[in-house]
Amino acid sequence: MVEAKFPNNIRNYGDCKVKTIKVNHLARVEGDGGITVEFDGNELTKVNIDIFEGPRLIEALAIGKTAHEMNSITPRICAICTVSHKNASIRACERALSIEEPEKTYYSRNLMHLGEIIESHSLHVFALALPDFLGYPNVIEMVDKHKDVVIQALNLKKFGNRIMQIFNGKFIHGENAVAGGFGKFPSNEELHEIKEEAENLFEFTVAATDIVGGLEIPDYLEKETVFGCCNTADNQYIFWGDEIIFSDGTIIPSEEYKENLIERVVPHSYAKRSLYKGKPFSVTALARLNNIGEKLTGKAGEYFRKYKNERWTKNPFYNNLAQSIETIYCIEKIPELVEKLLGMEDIEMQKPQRTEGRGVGLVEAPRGLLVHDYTFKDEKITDCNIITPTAYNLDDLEKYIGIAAKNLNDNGEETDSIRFELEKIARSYDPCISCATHLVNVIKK
Amino acid sequence: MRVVKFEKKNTEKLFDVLSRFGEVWSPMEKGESYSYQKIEDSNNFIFHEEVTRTILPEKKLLLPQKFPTLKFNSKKYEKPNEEIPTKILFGIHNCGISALNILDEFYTTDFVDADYQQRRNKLIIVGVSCIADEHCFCDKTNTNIVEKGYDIFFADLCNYYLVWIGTSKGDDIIRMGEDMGIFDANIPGDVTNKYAEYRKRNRESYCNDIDLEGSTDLMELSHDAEFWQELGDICLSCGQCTMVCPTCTCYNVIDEIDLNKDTGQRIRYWDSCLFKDFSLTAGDHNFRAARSERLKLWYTHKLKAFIGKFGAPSCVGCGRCIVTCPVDINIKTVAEKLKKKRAL
Amino acid sequence: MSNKPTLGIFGFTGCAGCQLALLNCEDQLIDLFEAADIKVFYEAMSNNDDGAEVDIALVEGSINTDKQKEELFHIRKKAKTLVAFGSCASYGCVQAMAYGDGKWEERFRKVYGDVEFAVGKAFEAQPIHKFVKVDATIPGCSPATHQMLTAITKLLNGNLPVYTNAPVCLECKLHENECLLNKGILCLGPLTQGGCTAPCISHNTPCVGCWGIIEEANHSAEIELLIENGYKIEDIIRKFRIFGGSKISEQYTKLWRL
Amino acid sequence: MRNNQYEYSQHHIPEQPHNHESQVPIMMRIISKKDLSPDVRFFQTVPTTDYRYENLNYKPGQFMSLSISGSGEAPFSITSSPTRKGIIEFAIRKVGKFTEKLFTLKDGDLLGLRGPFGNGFDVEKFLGKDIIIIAGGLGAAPLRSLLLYILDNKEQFGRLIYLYGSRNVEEILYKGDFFELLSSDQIELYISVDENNKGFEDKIHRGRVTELFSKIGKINPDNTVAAICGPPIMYKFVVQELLKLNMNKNDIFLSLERRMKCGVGKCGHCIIDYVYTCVNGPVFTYWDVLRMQDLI
Ligand SMILES: Cc1cc2nc3c(=O)[nH]c(=O)nc-3n(C[C@H](O)[C@H](O)[C@H](O)COP(=O)(O)OP(=O)(O)OC[C@H]3O[C@@H](n4cnc5c(N)ncnc54)[C@H](O)[C@@H]3O)c2cc1C
Ligand code: SF4
Ligand code: SF4
Ligand code: SF4
Repeated sequence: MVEAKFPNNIRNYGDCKVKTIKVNHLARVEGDGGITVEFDGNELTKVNIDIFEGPRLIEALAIGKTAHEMNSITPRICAICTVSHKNASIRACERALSIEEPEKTYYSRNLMHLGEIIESHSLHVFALALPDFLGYPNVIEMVDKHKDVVIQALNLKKFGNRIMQIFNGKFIHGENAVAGGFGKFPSNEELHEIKEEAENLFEFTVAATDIVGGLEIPDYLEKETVFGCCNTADNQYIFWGDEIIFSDGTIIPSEEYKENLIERVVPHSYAKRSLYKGKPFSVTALARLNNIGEKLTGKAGEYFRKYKNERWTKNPFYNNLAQSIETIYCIEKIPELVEKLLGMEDIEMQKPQRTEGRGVGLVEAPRGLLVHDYTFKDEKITDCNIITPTAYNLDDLEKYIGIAAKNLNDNGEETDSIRFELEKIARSYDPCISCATHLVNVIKK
Repeated sequence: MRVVKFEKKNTEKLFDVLSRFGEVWSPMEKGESYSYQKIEDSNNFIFHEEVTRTILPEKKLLLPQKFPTLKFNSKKYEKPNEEIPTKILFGIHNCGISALNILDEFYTTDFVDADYQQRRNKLIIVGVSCIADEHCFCDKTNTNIVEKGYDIFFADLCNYYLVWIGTSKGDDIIRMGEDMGIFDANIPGDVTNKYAEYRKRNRESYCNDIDLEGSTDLMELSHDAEFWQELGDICLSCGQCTMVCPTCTCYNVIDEIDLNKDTGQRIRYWDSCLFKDFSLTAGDHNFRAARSERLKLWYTHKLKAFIGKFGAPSCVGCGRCIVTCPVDINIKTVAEKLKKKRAL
Repeated sequence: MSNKPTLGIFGFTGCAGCQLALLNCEDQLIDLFEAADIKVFYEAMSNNDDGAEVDIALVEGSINTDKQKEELFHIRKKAKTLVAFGSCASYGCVQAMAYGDGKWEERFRKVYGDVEFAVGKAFEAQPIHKFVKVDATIPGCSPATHQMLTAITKLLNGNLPVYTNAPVCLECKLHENECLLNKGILCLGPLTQGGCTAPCISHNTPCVGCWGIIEEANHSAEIELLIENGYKIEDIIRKFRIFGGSKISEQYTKLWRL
Repeated sequence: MRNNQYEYSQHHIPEQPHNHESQVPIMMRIISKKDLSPDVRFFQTVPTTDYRYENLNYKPGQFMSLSISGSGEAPFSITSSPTRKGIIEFAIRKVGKFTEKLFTLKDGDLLGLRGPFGNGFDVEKFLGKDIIIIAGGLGAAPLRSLLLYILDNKEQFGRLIYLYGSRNVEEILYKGDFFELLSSDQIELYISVDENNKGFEDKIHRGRVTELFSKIGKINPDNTVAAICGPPIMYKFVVQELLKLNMNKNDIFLSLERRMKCGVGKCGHCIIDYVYTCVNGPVFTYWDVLRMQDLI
């Protein structure tokens, strides 16, 4: 048993029948969290994902801010989802204040978003998850045996960063994209650079997906769950929308997310939780592929059909593969978007058409559905609610951890190896704990 | 002095000739302003008489904003041996050439600044005449007509350009142009009239009524004047005035080491006397802790000190500080303060 | 045992962007792992050695629970040089934008109701220098690649980092941008610690101040100027506060009561 | 009027290896070091390969810029004398980042060095005259160079009076050497400490350095020069004493400190009016100080 560095959840360890598995820090996830699993004899008595990270109360602080201020504050909720928060925030503001989104802006935001998906997915799949499955403590120690994969994966990640830097101004927390448009659009040289690099990386992305597709996926935790993601118009596969679609077929308009996804607070975590129809659900890349994967075309479509199987709806480990396939999609999509942008003239910032209103911005962050819900009065925020994907996922994650812990324990696994497996599950959700602590609901009196 | 004639229709060919001698740098649009940029394409190459000033002055070609001045490892220091390309600075006006004359004097007196000299040796200066806007006042600083400092100078005499050749390097360029038929050694008979008109036009184009008369002594007399404190209170310490001033020369160096290697470089970058640390020494002793002190230093340098050392003020009347300072502290407002003091 | 300097990278409340900024140095990552013996880096490794003594501890994030406070004391004890890594650790960043207004409890209850938390009592986010001695800072939200790597390299070589102590305007002008203040746009450049290379202004968007306040900031002069340009005082001060963290509310309490 | 005003007593720049290369530090090796006080350390260095520096000529009062690879560069007065060639010495106080790093260096380690810079004391002008040296604290570092120079050429100079004020006994630099000199007939040496002089009552006066003036007797103001270096606050009081002795303002030489970086009058940090302290200084006459309002 690993000793807790600092006592949290003080309890009586006198009863030697109690076996506690603690993962004190969830290594290799952004932010600060831990897992506690307790057995009384062979009976599982407790599963907690603790969020040690303190509450930042971003939504309470949002009150009184303008649209542009929100666009710059909310990305600070989570660095790795910075562009998702940016886009969600922009969408919420633009809907609330009725700001137009001309084509050039639309495609630019789209491309910027792909940058983040590439960056985040490649970081998660290759730097965080792959070492798990291949048995390395970190990606750098993989260099000796898998130098090519590591270098190329880093290149892929760098490419995602470069896109964000070009469109948003910085790798992390850029200020170039705001409600109304972009301070500056990329130059043609920059666009060509992006296109070329996407074409260069295509081959590796496909090959890497095969590596991930070839990994053996453990089955000690399988159980059906519900998946939710943005519903996209027509046959597009895209990372935002104005409706949420669930794997049970239900579709709800964005404004009604609150009525359908009940939030609650649990004492062991500053992250609030949400349930769909009283049950935990998942909003990962796997959710997207399960719900709207059929819309994928090209190589990504081909790979989706190649690897999809019935275990995808009950085993969260497939999220890694889903992310790989989405990376192929992004890399394929970029040249297409660049072509579109190359022909377009730069345009002015769009102005708000009104000063008050409510707007819900739904986007798909790399790790799932992200909701920004703003109400404005006199151009200032009066009400703000943000729900992050990790927050949606926490209950489902707790559920799977419970199943796995029980099964592994029943199989007589050692505590250490149980702990490692549980960490792996947590990581497969690609959780961003820091962003999960910000789901806060401010109710205006 | 050798002069030739040039007609505007040959502009594109002129670019061809110039680019055989090196990179051509000329003002290009940047937002609502201009900036010296490398010209890759003759379409972007135009005579910019109406462009009075670029955001950053010519000094950026001689001592870039930030560059490694030394490289080192734990055993040795040396100059980086990078190849410095020949640059042709096209479209520089009289004030800019005067500023470079001042920099030349400054960087080679007492001690030769190698970083400057290296780049200066590789710079070809092609001046173009200009029309003053409301902020220009080079007539007041006697920098509206230059006698030296250019390799070639184009003066717009309306129907054609009169081209003054200042150096043997300039002559090389002109000769190549002559071979291509774009310069004409036969000067039309009306040239003297036309030139006189040009000087008149130039003189009359100034409308900035800034008054620098006696500012050296006034600076001395205003050493303890109250207005410095007032200016210090509103100065933002942003340092923009020193960045845009073509004769500001201060710099700082900082050492950077390479990760996981034994090597590093000493980076030289533009510093500003308006920044708090400018005169800070060890033990937190600051010789100019107050902003007013630092502002006074700046204006001492522009209006007084340089005259003492080199006989001319170091302000060349380009008007950059006038258009740049967000709170309107500039040569003009300071000159006015100096005068008010006298009126008292 | 190698005689490489040991490094620990710790995270508290924040967006985890400073650690990510480090992971974003794709080209130097392998060199970094070679140059230093990295003992703790939760965002990148699973074999972390929590108890290890380290030569350099980079601490990211602000402190806002009891548990974090204890952990920070612990890190201080085990680290020779403790570095505030990024804006949150240095002065609190966005979560400290209302620092010291006395309404934190109210905000907390509004958000969480009356739930008793078992994961450490929370309080208003504070920069780490409120609790422990800080030897150096790496500024930025999130830190700029070059500045950060230069600083870390210096630390690994046994030097404290040195920066150009100038506002954002320096780099803004070095990149030859037109000044936004002159166009009547509220830009926080003159008040903000430089080092970011002024990416925002180079993209025509004003500086929002995410590097924190520079010592020499002349707030009242900028307020006067902006009021002249038609801004309302409360809008100006709100902007100052967003990234001003603890520093602004402490230094300028008088100003904010306006 | 003005031209005259800028006519300037020490405006003479000594011969220096001022070619392009003098911007590039050469390497010196630390051969030994010794703690002079709790925070001041004495460093002896020799050039490694560069022949130019083997017989380096410099003046007392000049300074050099020391570089440590990757840690930066800072100016330090030369504390050795040009009369004792080959070894260049510094006395350095630990105050900040650079000096802290410097204190971690060991014998045999390398240092970058540029210089010598500055005008130094114009010893030509001192020839045949009586000399009063007044040092405060670390000011003893540059003045040791002058002191050794004069001692080594004693026959060319008149009386040598040395007044040294220190905060306390521990902080007296070169204590051993000075105590030896106390009994020498080459020099009239007086030392004072602000704090406790317990145990050294016979050697050290307790009080301000200015109080030592009472011990030096009569001087001939027309044939005396004074050289001062110490903390900024000291200058005013010491100069007053010297003026009381009817000394000429042009015969009082002060070595001033400013922030210096390039050492060659280009980077601007040390500028006062049009004077670059690193080229036209650090030694100024008291008349310079009076006319250039910001000198002290
Ligand atoms: C002509 C001259 C002679 C000197 N002689 C001696 C001497 O003999 N012995 C001695 O101990 N000290 C001497 N000094 C002071 C010495 O230069 C400073 O103590 C030293 O620069 C402190 O550096 P630091 O990095 O340790 O201090 P920090 O306080 O960390 O310095 C911060 C920054 O300020 C710069 N800086 C601080 N003070 C000065 C300064 N005075 N000049 C230039 N840059 C400065 C440093 O280079 C650094 O970039 C002399 C200074 C001058 C100008
Ligand atoms: S004078 Fe003006 S431009 Fe110069 S630092 Fe002050 S505010 Fe900035
Ligand atoms: S735009 Fe902003 S950062 Fe740039 S110079 Fe102006 S005030 Fe400074
Ligand atoms: S907001 Fe200001 S400090 Fe932050 S990156 Fe942009 S320019 Fe730099």
